[in-house]
Amino acid sequence: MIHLAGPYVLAALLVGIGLFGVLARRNAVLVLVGVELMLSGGTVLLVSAGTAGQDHWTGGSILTLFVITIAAAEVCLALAVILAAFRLRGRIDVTEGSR
Amino acid sequence: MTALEVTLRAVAVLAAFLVLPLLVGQTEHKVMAHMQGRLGPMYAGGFHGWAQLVADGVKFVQKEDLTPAAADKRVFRFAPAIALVPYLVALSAIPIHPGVQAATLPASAVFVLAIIGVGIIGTLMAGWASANKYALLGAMRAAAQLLSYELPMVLAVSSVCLAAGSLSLAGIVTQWHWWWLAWQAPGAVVFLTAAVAELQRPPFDMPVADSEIVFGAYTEYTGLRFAFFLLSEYAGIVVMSFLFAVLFLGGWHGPYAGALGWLWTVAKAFAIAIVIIWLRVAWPRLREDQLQRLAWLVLVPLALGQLLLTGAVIAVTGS
Amino acid sequence: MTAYDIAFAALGVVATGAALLAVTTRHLVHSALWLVVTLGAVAGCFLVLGAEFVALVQLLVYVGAIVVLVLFALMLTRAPIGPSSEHTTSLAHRGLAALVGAGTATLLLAVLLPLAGGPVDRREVASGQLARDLFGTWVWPFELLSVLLLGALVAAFAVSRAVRPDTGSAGGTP
Amino acid sequence: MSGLVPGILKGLATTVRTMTKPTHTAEYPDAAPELPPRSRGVIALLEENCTSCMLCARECPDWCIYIDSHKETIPATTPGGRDRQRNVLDRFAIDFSLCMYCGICIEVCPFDALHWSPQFEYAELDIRDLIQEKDRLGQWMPTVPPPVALDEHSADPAELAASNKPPRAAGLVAGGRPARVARPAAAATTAAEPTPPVEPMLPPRRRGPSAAELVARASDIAEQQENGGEAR
Repeated sequence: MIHLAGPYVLAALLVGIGLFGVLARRNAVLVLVGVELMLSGGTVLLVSAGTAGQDHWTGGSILTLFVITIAAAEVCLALAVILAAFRLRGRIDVTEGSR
Repeated sequence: MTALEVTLRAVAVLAAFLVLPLLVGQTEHKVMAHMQGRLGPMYAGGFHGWAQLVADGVKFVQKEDLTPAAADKRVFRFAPAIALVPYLVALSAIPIHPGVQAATLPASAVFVLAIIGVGIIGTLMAGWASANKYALLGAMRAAAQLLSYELPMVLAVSSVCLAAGSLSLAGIVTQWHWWWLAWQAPGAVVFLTAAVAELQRPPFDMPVADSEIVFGAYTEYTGLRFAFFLLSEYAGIVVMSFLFAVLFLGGWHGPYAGALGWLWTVAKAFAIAIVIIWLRVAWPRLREDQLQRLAWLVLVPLALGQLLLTGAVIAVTGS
Repeated sequence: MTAYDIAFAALGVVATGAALLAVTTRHLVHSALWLVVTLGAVAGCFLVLGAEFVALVQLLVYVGAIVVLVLFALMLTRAPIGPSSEHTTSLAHRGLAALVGAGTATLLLAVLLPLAGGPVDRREVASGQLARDLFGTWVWPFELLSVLLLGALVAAFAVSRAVRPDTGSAGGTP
Repeated sequence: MSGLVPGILKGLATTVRTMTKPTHTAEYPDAAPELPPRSRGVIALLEENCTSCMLCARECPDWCIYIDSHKETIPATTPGGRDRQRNVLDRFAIDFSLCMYCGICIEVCPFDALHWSPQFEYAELDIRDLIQEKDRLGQWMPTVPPPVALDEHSADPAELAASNKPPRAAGLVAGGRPARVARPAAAATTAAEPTPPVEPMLPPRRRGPSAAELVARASDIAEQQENGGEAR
């Protein structure tokens, strides 16, 4: 027996904190950290949904695996872009482009 | 599982964790010495220097615990624990006898791989927090190396898991037959290579290459913290050897397995540990680009081929 | 309150606290290290929720690979030791961001909490069941994802090669 | 790539082969090292042979030999004879913190008072203790190995050849040999004390004379020359 309020609160907080991180940071890698936090909030929600209800096709777990895979791909590509930008400009400031 | 049993199991794992690395270390002293025509330590403890590593430990405890002035002190001090603890946890999931393992997990093979992967963060923390360019270079090399070799390792393990139809190490050993030795041989080679690379031992010791970058990420460490990094290396040998014995050599299978199964597991693991030591003595260090080339152009295709072979055999035999 | 609830609450507090530190600390590398703690705690949460395999994959992929890549990138971009003020944003900027973040969290909570209801039965997700569904029902999305991953790898390789064609390394990862 | 696999197997085979062979380690403090016969360990002093001629001290490149001596008068043995003088060694010291083990002192000593000993275990905690006085230097004497055997067909050693040669001016001197008999006291002190051959560092097969014999002969020759000079 488990209460689902806990997972829901955790998911909401993680998404909120991650969003703050994305908005408040200017270092590109730290923005990525915020994105990861938001994604993990999503996965917590997926897993808890899988635990709670009628989870046909084990969707909660499998979708979480998919999200983790997508996160891996996203990080891989994003870091390649960041490193390329760093080599070109010597800075990894996300507001740089707008100036 | 009562509290007493949990405590007993924890103590047993801790004892194994403290004794087996020392045993491997002493074996390395002796085997390496004799392979080089030397005797190795002969004094500490009297008989053939059996207490050399204990004496080393006492020495390390006495040394001053230095933290560089420019270092990130908290990260610097915390890094050895991150490097050491994963191996302790991994050791607890390894079965040595039918039904004998400290922690019973359904997916222990994945668990061990996952937890070993955490250890690299300790090296990265150590290298970055030292405020030393050699340490940073060593940490970068370690990260690049460990990321590259994690893939073939996971593939090799997944091949065995596929063959056994189980993610549990105990389940894999139960399903093991002697002809797996030949069937899983490429995977075993890949696993052993990747394991040596994960341990950052010669011939894959560029992260600590003393002739290039002093001692890599551990350059600035002294005393007990340095000893922890050394202990984690030897604990790593123990864990990898046990893992190899369990995954590829059939763990407790052997004559009188019912009574002497644990002895078989330990003996096989010890033999693998000696092989790992042997490789260190026999081969020179690779270059950084050769290392990446080996991982991506040889080991990954080999591991994928092994996976294909395993799948094909299973499909044909229909098991 | 069951033991599961207590365990989840403890891990959740750790995860939330570490996440807060990850987004507020001014030490660049500390941020990534706090992310490790968060993700580890979230993996623990998955374990409590009965999704053992997902927890292990989270540990293996996220902590073992993704965060290592992030740390790697931070070190390559010369993250300094100690707090760095190079990338700090203004107080107003941060206040606004905090407002948006808090608002989103509140909104989500408002939507989700009424759905929680009473305690539910905890279901362990068996690895066998997971595998059957993954390669049965979900096989096409799975294949699509593998293509995506391959595409990301190739793209990353291309991006890192494109900047300085003369210094390409043998490995494809950045 | 073609030679790679045999190469790495060869590496493994070599190390294993080495492991099965006996080791080369010398367990020094437990087992005495087997030193070659001409090892330069420490310089031993045969005090009886020293005439305080100071040649060694003068030739020493880094001036690490200290010699003090005084003259003593030996009263005439025959009535109406002349009193004689001889040098008495008061101090003979070698400072091994300065010594560079060149062996020149041993080479130049005309009376074979200095010898190489292979002993090397005389480290001290205080550098001043490395100045070894004559009693200490004399203690090394028993550790001096007998000289190396000569080659099978080599010529006789110079000392032997000199002593076998018939005295050139036999007629002028009243008998080379008898002159020696006339001074038995001095001869006895110099030649009669044989050095005990301790720690034979060599196989027993040898053709050359022993150290004691050589020392005795050398003193004979020296005396002879001395006498001859006197006679002239």
